[in-house]
Amino acid sequence: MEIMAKVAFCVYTAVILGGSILAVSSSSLVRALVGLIITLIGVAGMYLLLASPFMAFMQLLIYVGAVSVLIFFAVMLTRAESGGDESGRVPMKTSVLGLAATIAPAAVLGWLVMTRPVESIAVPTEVSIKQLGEGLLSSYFLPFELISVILMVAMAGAVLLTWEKREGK
Amino acid sequence: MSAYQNMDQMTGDFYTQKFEAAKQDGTLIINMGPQHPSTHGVLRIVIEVDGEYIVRAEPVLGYLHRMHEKMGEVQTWGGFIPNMGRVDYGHAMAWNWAYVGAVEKLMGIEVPERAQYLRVIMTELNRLTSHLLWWGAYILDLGAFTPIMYAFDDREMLLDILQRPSASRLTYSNFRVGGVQMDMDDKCIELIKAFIPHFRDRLPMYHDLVTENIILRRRIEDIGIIDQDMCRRYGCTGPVLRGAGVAYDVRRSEPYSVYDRFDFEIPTQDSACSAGRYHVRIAEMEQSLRIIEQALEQLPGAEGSHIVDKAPKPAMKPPVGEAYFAVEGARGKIGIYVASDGTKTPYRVKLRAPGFSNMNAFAEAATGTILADAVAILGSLDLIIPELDR
Amino acid sequence: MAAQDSVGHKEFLTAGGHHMDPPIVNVKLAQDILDVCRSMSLWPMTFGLACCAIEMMATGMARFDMARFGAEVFRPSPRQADVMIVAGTVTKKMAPAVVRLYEQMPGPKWVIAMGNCAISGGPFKIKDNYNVVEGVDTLIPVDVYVPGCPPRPEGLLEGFFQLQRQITGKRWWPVAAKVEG
Amino acid sequence: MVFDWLHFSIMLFLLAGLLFACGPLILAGLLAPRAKGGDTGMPYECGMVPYGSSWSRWGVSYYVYALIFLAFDVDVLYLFPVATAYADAEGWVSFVKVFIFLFFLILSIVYFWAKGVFTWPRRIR
Amino acid sequence: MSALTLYQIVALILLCAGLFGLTQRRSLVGMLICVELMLNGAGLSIVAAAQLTDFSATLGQLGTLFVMGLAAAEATLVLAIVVVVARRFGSAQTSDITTLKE
Amino acid sequence: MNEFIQNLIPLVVAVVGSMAWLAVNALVLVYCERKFAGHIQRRPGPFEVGPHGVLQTLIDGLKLMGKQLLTPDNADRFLYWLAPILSMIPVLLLFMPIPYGPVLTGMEVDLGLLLILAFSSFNGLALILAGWGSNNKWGILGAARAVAQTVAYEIPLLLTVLAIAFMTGTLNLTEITAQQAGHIGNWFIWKQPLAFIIFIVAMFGETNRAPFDLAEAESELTAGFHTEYSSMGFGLFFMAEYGYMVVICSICSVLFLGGFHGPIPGIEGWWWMLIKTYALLFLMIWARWTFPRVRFDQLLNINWKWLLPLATFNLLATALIMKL
Amino acid sequence: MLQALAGIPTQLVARQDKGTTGNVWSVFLAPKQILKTARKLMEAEYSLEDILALDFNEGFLVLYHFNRWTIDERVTLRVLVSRDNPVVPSIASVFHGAEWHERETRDFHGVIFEGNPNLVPLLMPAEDVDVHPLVKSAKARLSIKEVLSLGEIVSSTGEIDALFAEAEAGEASDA
Amino acid sequence: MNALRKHVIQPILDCWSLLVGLKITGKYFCKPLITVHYPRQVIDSENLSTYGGHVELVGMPKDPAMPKCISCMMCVTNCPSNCLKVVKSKPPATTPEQEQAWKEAEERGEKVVRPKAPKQPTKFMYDYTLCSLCGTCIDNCPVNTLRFSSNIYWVATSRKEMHIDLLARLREQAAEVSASAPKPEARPAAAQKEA
Ligand code: SF4
Ligand code: SF4
Ligand code: SF4
Repeated sequence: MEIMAKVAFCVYTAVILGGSILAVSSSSLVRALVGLIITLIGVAGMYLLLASPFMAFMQLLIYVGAVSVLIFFAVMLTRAESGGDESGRVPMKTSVLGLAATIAPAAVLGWLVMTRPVESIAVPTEVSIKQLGEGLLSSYFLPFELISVILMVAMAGAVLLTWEKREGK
Repeated sequence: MSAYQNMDQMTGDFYTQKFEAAKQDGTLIINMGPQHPSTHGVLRIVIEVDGEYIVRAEPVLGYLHRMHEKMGEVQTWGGFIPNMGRVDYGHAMAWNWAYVGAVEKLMGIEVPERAQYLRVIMTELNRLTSHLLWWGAYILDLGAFTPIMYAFDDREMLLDILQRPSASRLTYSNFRVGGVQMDMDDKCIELIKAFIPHFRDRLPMYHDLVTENIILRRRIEDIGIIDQDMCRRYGCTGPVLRGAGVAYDVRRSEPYSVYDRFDFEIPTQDSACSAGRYHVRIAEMEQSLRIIEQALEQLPGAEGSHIVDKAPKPAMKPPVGEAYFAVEGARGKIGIYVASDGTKTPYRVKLRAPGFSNMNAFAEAATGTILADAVAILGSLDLIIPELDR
Repeated sequence: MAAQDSVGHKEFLTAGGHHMDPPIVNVKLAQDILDVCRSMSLWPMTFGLACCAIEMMATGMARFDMARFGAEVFRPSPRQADVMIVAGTVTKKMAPAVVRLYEQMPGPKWVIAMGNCAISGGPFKIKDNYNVVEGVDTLIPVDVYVPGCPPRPEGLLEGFFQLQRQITGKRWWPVAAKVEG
Repeated sequence: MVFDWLHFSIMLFLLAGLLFACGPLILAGLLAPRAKGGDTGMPYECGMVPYGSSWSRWGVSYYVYALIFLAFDVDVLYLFPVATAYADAEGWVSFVKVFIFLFFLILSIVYFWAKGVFTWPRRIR
Repeated sequence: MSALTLYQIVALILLCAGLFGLTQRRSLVGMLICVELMLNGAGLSIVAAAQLTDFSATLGQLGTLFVMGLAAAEATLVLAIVVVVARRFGSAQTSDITTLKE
Repeated sequence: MNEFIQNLIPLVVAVVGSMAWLAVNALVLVYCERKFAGHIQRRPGPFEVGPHGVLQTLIDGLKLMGKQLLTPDNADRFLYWLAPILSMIPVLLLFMPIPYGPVLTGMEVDLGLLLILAFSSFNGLALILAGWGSNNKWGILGAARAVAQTVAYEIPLLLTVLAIAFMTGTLNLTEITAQQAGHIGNWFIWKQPLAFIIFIVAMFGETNRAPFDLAEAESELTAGFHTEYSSMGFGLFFMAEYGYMVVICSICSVLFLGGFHGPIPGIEGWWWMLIKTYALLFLMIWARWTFPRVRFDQLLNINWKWLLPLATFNLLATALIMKL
Repeated sequence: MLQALAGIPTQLVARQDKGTTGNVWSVFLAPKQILKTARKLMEAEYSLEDILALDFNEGFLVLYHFNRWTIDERVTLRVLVSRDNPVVPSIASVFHGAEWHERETRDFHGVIFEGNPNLVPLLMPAEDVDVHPLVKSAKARLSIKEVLSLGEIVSSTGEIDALFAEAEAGEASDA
Repeated sequence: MNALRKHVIQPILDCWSLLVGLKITGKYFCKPLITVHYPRQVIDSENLSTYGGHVELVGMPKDPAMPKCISCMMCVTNCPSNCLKVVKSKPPATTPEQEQAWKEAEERGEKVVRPKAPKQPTKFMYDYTLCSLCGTCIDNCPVNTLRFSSNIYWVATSRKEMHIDLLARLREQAAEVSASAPKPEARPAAAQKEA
């Protein structure tokens, strides 16, 4: 039984790895987006492994159902002639610099993670959706309202930015 | 592998290139047609869309150009009649009539009374089939699948009737210079008499099912304004013009044959939109029924001849001269100009197709509208492509 | 008798060399079964050219109802169609599009030439013909010809039966009674 | 890393779905004759040669107003946990909380309505 | 190595991938994709930490939920910005925008 | 391990059952639709292939399998083929939490509703990938429409589902059904009539069915997002569409019509479920063959000016009434 | 009708027998005048029925049929252009519908309409810019007087009459 | 208030029309079908007989295998599509002696009756693929020996099949009629081809 979970973990890791590589390296933005989606699905699987199916479903609903669709439209809007590509290769210097900029924090964080293991439990805590709801209605109600405000503001801001009155008749 | 591996090599054809030259940023150029469900044949419209909005539209004609005018100069005078059944397969009889009318004018032939009435009856019945075909196809364009079936039910009955005096179901070419090819038998007249009440019963159903339908109304009202000014500039006639509020009907304003003996109305609508044209056609069906009823009443008995004595042979030689004859087709004013040099073949035949002028107004009416509206406008013009392309 | 040999040896298609490869798994039994299925579910392309197209529509309507034989699914896109009914006059301007649409159909595919125009140019085959293609079989391979101007809807149905017969080698339906008169 | 039946069955169903989707595709690939060459692979555009790729920038902004509402969509999702707890929550406080949340939603609808985002002109230009 | 560490490593991978991508991508949308990757890493890390320690799991999940909400809000805004940029400049390559500003 | 096997067996049965259910549904539903359409139009519909044409859809399916899978030259091959698979994969899973009968439940999931909503969101993505991947102008227009439409109609759908969730306090479909046990008066359609109507309309919008079938509007976009798909590629979209239809109608009957609880006792529960689901499906079919298609801006306006305010109002009212 | 045309130098105005020709007025014009005439007719609420060309030995005779919605009074404008340089000003700027008719006439006869916004093949394939199927062969071509007759001349400058002169003399009466 | 009625109440009332539409289609759902199941049934023959199939010859009342045609060529010259081809019979071959005899007789001023060619054509070919079924030939035949046939369910697999010899067809028809007077089943379109 455990072994199955382990296998699943490995599979998800592979999925995440593959997805993120696709997302980062693909020259076509749509493929990069697909890479992102694959990664998202992998992360959703991880959530399932962590015994929080609610998070997994939310991940799918919000990211796959909403965010990626938005990004897709953004891709459609920005494409230059080259069919959604980021034309041309990135100069070597940028790559090297980027790599350096990535490795530095990665090394620090990795070192922290490896050397300072936190006290952890083997079996993930299960939280029912009801508990979450109670949390939202009681102690965490402020963020709950806040997210509503934030999303409203985001929407309003987006509309404000994009709104052009089409000259109608 | 194909030669079109690379999209950049795809440069469309002459017309799209012409379009592309003036393309705005952020638009797509699409060929709607020649094979497209809502162009009813092989009309092609090059459109430039900005999302759902049509920025520009240009119809490209000629995919069904069947050289009718050339054939007019090659065929004999009588041999050109079959072509008339094919110019506009929707309302073939009116074209037949326009042509034989022009030749009769040229030759000064007086058509027997009975033949006149037979022509009226058949032409009006044919107008019904044409309107029914349009109605079904239009609703189909707007996305409802069933009404066309009902329309064809009735249309089949009409075809059964029309098949009797013409032996054909669609491409009638049974008018002859001086009359009609075959007389109508009593059975046929009985069938017509039975059909009229039947169809009167069906019309309310059409009305409830489609005309009243809120979705349809919202789809066609205030869409595709073609007003009087546009009609004049483009030369639109028929239901398009009447939908713009002008009671112009060749049957009234230039009465030919026996049309001045009938009491019928010319339905008009002031809205000038697709819905206006729609309602005009629906009302016209009722008027056609009225004309048929009256014509049946007044129809001279069988002793009257259906064709003049000594009807001219197909290889007739009309006197030198020119003639223009206009009739009211289902789509508008059909005008035929013939010029004779006194030989067996016409010197020039020119077909004035109503759809040609009506379609001309499409680009202006559709520019700036939504793609779905363009379909609604296109359908409301009632196009028959061979008539456009001739 | 399957479709794959209906194309391939004619050179009038576009210069790109249109041809049909046989299936990877070309087992006779499987293909025979599929052929029966194909013949019973011939989806035509919505492709009306001229007058004959109206009779094609009439064939789909309640009186004749071609849906009875599984042919009701008129597909607007050639990608999903099995049979192209060339119903009407093919003009020189239209010819490239006809060929292209034919080529865009995935295999197996068939063509029915409906009406005299599609068969030979029909009434438009005149001396000084400058725009009408004299027979669509000069452009694409035609399997069944349905003569008439226009043919009756029953004629088109017969065309379908004939096509089914060509695909499966058998006529599936009884023969209609003769018309007196 | 623990075994979970829900997780397991989801995976099982998805795998079955994959089978269900790929099986016919593979069969079709094997069993069908393949037309090749000519314009077979050309994008279909009503029988004409298209001009250029469809992967060009075009007026998606028309659809964007529909998409902005994804934020709305996401917003509503937060109500799901609340919904399960709502029935058991005592007193009016919970209603007020939900009301405030929904109030912002309504506010945005009203704002967009007033701004005319929901109204499309019949024609442009 | 405890399970938590493994999850953290995965999260770290995501973070790094996002970070690296961010430096490489030159279009707004590409950058957005990378940011989403990083946010995902963060979310995973938080949930894993909350689930596998004695820390309040509810808080962890809710926190991630908010991160997701923020991601959606951010994506909405980015879409809007992209629309504006595309309308203004005809493309959304960052380089183009910088050049056009001058 | 033994326990594992014991648990596994019903699961496998459920998987196989769902597969069969999906396949049978697709066949039967398409057949019914064609017959129904035929009879509305006073013609028999499929008739000759098999007695009364019962084999017609099967034969059509087989034929699609014998048809060439064609990839356009300029398509993005990967995305092009990913799309139909992506749209098909989750369909089976969606059947899992739906209780078709007291025992006929794939698996009882506490978050059943959320699971269905989560995995059905793949469909929108699949459509857009299909449109994009095939590099066809009609396709991409259709895809943009499809996504804008599904996104828009998802909101009222969520809001009505939420109203039910507020009432029942659970997202478990089995439990929701259980709360409607007893007599017909317990069905939520009586408590949430507005939600029911909104759900029905949103259902049409979500599944891209006429009169809201704008994504594949034949007369406008030829075949919309699946213009370039031949053979099984098209078949998968088709099947997925019917799968989603069945799912959403099942959910509707669970949420509003008492699920497998029937008004008359003595009949097996799953019969009721079947009858209700198919009644809703027939409603969809009936509407499709009767109404013209709405226009795109009308479609969104119906959503935003009617459904959305009404659904929000409904939710608020529900919350309020519960506290009264 | 004659008031509508007041102030336009016509070459010949004739009244025709409606019973046999369906026409009421026949007006010959120089190509230069056509645009101005079209404007006048537009003001007088005429609408364009169609445009066609006839191929004669003397050149192409371009015919414009106009009619009114209220009164049935068909007017035919006739413009004779030479075969070598068949150029006529376009009236598409006045009657927008003329654009297609003119393009069609260009397709069939090769008459060039100067000022037409879009003078590309309409009915013929785009490649066939130089194919004009309705141009008659030299053998079949006749001269204008062998086909047309003038009708009852109202006013004339003489140049058109000259073309018909022989015919008039030959067949003492026409129509 | 007015705005409320226009924008809120009226649309809701208008939705009634949707139910009306459903009612109508529902009503038709229950009505009997009108389809003619074609290969099993045909539309009543009275109806079909008024439809014109391709052109065919009519036999003489006495000799149904012989057309009344007098090879006058009216149909050929008047056919707009040139689909008919009629070959006149040649006069019977004459021996030189006969010629001689006639010549002499003529010289003598006698009235000579040379054997005329039979009026019937030797060949009557018809290309159905060109015909527009206009009926001009039928109108113009002085002896009414042409008519539209009732062979209307016809398909072919090659163009040549539609190039028919009307004389042969007439003979066949005559033979058929005489052989089995009332034969209920038509020779099917397909079977005919097979033969
Ligand atoms: S065969 Fe006859 S009916 Fe058919 S398209 Fe040609 S002319 Fe029209
Ligand atoms: S029907 Fe017309 S086309 Fe046919 S053979 Fe007779 S005259 Fe010729
Ligand atoms: S017109 Fe009649 S008689 Fe003359 S050749 Fe033709 S068929 Fe024979």
